[in-house]
Amino acid sequence: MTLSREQMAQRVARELKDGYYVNLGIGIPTLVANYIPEGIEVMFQSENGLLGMGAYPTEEELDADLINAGKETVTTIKGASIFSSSDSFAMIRGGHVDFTVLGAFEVDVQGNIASWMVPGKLIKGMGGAMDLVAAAPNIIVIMTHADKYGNSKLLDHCALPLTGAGCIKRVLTDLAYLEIENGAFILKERAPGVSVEEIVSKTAGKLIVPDHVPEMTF
Amino acid sequence: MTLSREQMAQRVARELKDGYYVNLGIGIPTLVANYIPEGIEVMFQSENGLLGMGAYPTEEELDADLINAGKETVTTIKGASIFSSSDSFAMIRGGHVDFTVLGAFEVDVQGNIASWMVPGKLIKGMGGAMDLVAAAPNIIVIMTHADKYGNSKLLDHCALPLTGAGCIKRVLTDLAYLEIENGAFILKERAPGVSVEEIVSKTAGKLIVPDHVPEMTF
Amino acid sequence: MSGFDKVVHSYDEAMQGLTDGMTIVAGGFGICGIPENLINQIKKMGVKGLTIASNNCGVDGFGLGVLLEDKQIKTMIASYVGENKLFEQQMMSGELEVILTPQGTLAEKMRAAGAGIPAFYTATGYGTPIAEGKEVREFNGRHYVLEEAIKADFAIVKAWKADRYGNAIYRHTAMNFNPMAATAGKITVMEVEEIVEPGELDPTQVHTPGIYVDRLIQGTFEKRIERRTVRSA
Amino acid sequence: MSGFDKVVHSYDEAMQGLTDGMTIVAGGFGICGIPENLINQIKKMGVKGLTIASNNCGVDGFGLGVLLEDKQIKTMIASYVGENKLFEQQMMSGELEVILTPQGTLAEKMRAAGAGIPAFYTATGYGTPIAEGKEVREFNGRHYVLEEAIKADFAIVKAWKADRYGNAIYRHTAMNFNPMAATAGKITVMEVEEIVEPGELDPTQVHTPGIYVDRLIQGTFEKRIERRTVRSA
Repeated sequence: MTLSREQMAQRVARELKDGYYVNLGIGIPTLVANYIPEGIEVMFQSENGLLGMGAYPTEEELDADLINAGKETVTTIKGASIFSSSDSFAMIRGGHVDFTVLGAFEVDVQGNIASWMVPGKLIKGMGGAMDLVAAAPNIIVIMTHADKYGNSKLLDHCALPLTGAGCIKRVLTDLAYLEIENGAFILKERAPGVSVEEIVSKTAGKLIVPDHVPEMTF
Repeated sequence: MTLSREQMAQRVARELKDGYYVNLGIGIPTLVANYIPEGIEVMFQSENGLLGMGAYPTEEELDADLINAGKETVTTIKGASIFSSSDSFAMIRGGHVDFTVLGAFEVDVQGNIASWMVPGKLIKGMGGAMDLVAAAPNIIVIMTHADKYGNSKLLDHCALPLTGAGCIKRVLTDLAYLEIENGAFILKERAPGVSVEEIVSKTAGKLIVPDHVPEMTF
Repeated sequence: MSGFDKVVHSYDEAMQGLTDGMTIVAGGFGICGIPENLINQIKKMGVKGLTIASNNCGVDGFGLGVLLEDKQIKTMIASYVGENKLFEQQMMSGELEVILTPQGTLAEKMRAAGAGIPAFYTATGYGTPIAEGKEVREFNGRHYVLEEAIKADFAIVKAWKADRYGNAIYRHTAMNFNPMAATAGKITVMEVEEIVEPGELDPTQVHTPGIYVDRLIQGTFEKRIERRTVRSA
Repeated sequence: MSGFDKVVHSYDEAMQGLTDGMTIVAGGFGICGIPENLINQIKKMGVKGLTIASNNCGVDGFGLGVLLEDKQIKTMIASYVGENKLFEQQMMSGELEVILTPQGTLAEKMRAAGAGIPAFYTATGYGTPIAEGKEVREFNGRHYVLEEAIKADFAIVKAWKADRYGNAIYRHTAMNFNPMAATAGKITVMEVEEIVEPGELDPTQVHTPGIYVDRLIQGTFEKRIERRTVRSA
């Protein structure tokens, strides 16, 4: 069984550690906030200038002046801080955010990531993604292993224009959790019921399969 | 009669305009604050991070946490703002301060200024002077025209290591007010009772003397 | 102090001097903390051929989006522009030039302009189309791209409260790009919800010192919400 | 939240891990807003061969000046160092290396380190001894010098109040270099006059977000005044 969006979020959340400052991209990454393991606490950074992002507001709390990077209305937790965009990206660019979760179109064995531009299609912009991938010491990419035609998104060389070069070390797909090392994907875990063969067949980039590949449990 | 320190401050103060943000260096420049012409108001910037510096405190107001760039205890005026050193020098370096008054050892016809270092003597440092001269669109240097041995400090080429290159356009000495233009000092005004001949004899750098050189009045 | 009183009393006065072909930096993220009324004034003035640097370009019919209606924008410098049909049309047809710029780089380019820093190095964009034609240099074994400051003829910003001298504070995340934009204009125009007397704001709590503000106007704001997300109480 | 509680309970703990030969950035201007007790702890530890970046080096017997007594400083990066006899002696004798750096450049080098900017251009110092050996480049007809960031093993800073998460505010001009220094250390140690609970500080009024602070300690401060200037009431 491929992982559901929720399971992907849940699996990534297991990488969180107590005291992590975390930036979650839009889409599945946002769901990670719902699966913070018991006994640890993390603080969310939103690149529009907020550290300590809270839950969505109630109708009473709703405030047009308090939004996240996805332009959604949010709240702040106790101990939050708010700052300008240049201070926010100083924080990001300076490597102070511990953990970043982002989506992508493609990743490759060099740790390159393509996530913002498909030639010929309407280009909406990279937002803060290029800053985030160039800066975070610790990034996990969440993506489907292959596109809807079955073409692998884990490549030897990204075909699409890059968002960042040599910056990705960890990838979670709907089929597997992989790490990137010395020019190859290392298969670390597989989704429940997904065979190593299926993962091999859907991974275009160089893949190293250890003797034992544990199955994820949920 | 050469100008007194007070007269020099008074003469420079006449260059102030209503609404000017002003940075005054240590020494005679500080005295300029005492001679703000009637009907105009200026705001003082202190490069340690204060815009809207007020008078010295009373004994009751004295606060070790509120000082100026000369490390003297000060107060703030209503409408002051306080910020970090990087924000302060962003303000200075970005050309937002309208008017700066500084002392110097030497200036030359290229607008170079030497004010921080005498080889062989103890060097205490440039503090914020290099930032100020490189940034301010509008600087007046206050200095004595010659040293105690009678050697001119207004030169064709500064002999001492520079504080800034090509940044000075106006100089007030104890003898004269001069502007620097096209590689020469232009004698604009002379101190009361000081002859053009004396100024010429004490100016080593190329000097242009207009037909009429008005005498300053106090 | 008359010389420091930045208050103007009409939007005509606020944007006086803006002419065809000028460059404008604007505060705001999405449509949060945008200078709504200053943008509407630019629409009213009908100036054309503008270059605008702002993280986004508003939405259809609100924010900078309204300047597309009469094709007033020639070049848009932004990090994300996806919320706007008119924008897409004009970009596709080539009427509108778009210079996509990473969000952090855009913020830093505005800060740099105000801070007298003509250029800086950043790892952002190395190895991507953004770095094409730009100098790349290695420091301590990493590659960095040289990015230049964005200086503008006008800066338009929105703050919460300001005193008459232009000392301003922002509300919540409506701060975003406004503090940097405020420093990057030859003429900086700020609109606020409330003007207070000098001395009412704590000096250490001022976000934008008045030295950056040339004209200050009090306005009323719609504050439209782009993505209204709520939870039950 | 345990993971975000930065409070430590002894100065030994606060400076743990500082060893010979490390680089330290320190907040403070003159002896205003200096981390007095952290400096005294460094003296007590007796570590040697330190490189310290700070606008000044204290005075005889107070502030960073105390680290000269046992010759703990190998290299001093500062803009002005004139208030200190021991400093003069050690500089003259060559025991102490001094890298004089313009004040604004020093502040920006610290900010750059924290902001992931390895280098930036500034007009400051062009044509002076400071520019020797550095790249000079022209932008829009002016000359600028390339200056690199100063990253440190430890940052020591002094704030007024902070909550347990390290969100801090500074008092009056005791802010000075502290906010940038706080961002530039691999380990940032902050001492404050008062520790408050999270939620007590207004988020938009925090000067240094807690993300920059690794260890936080409450201390008592002498706050010596360097130039006591008063007027009669």
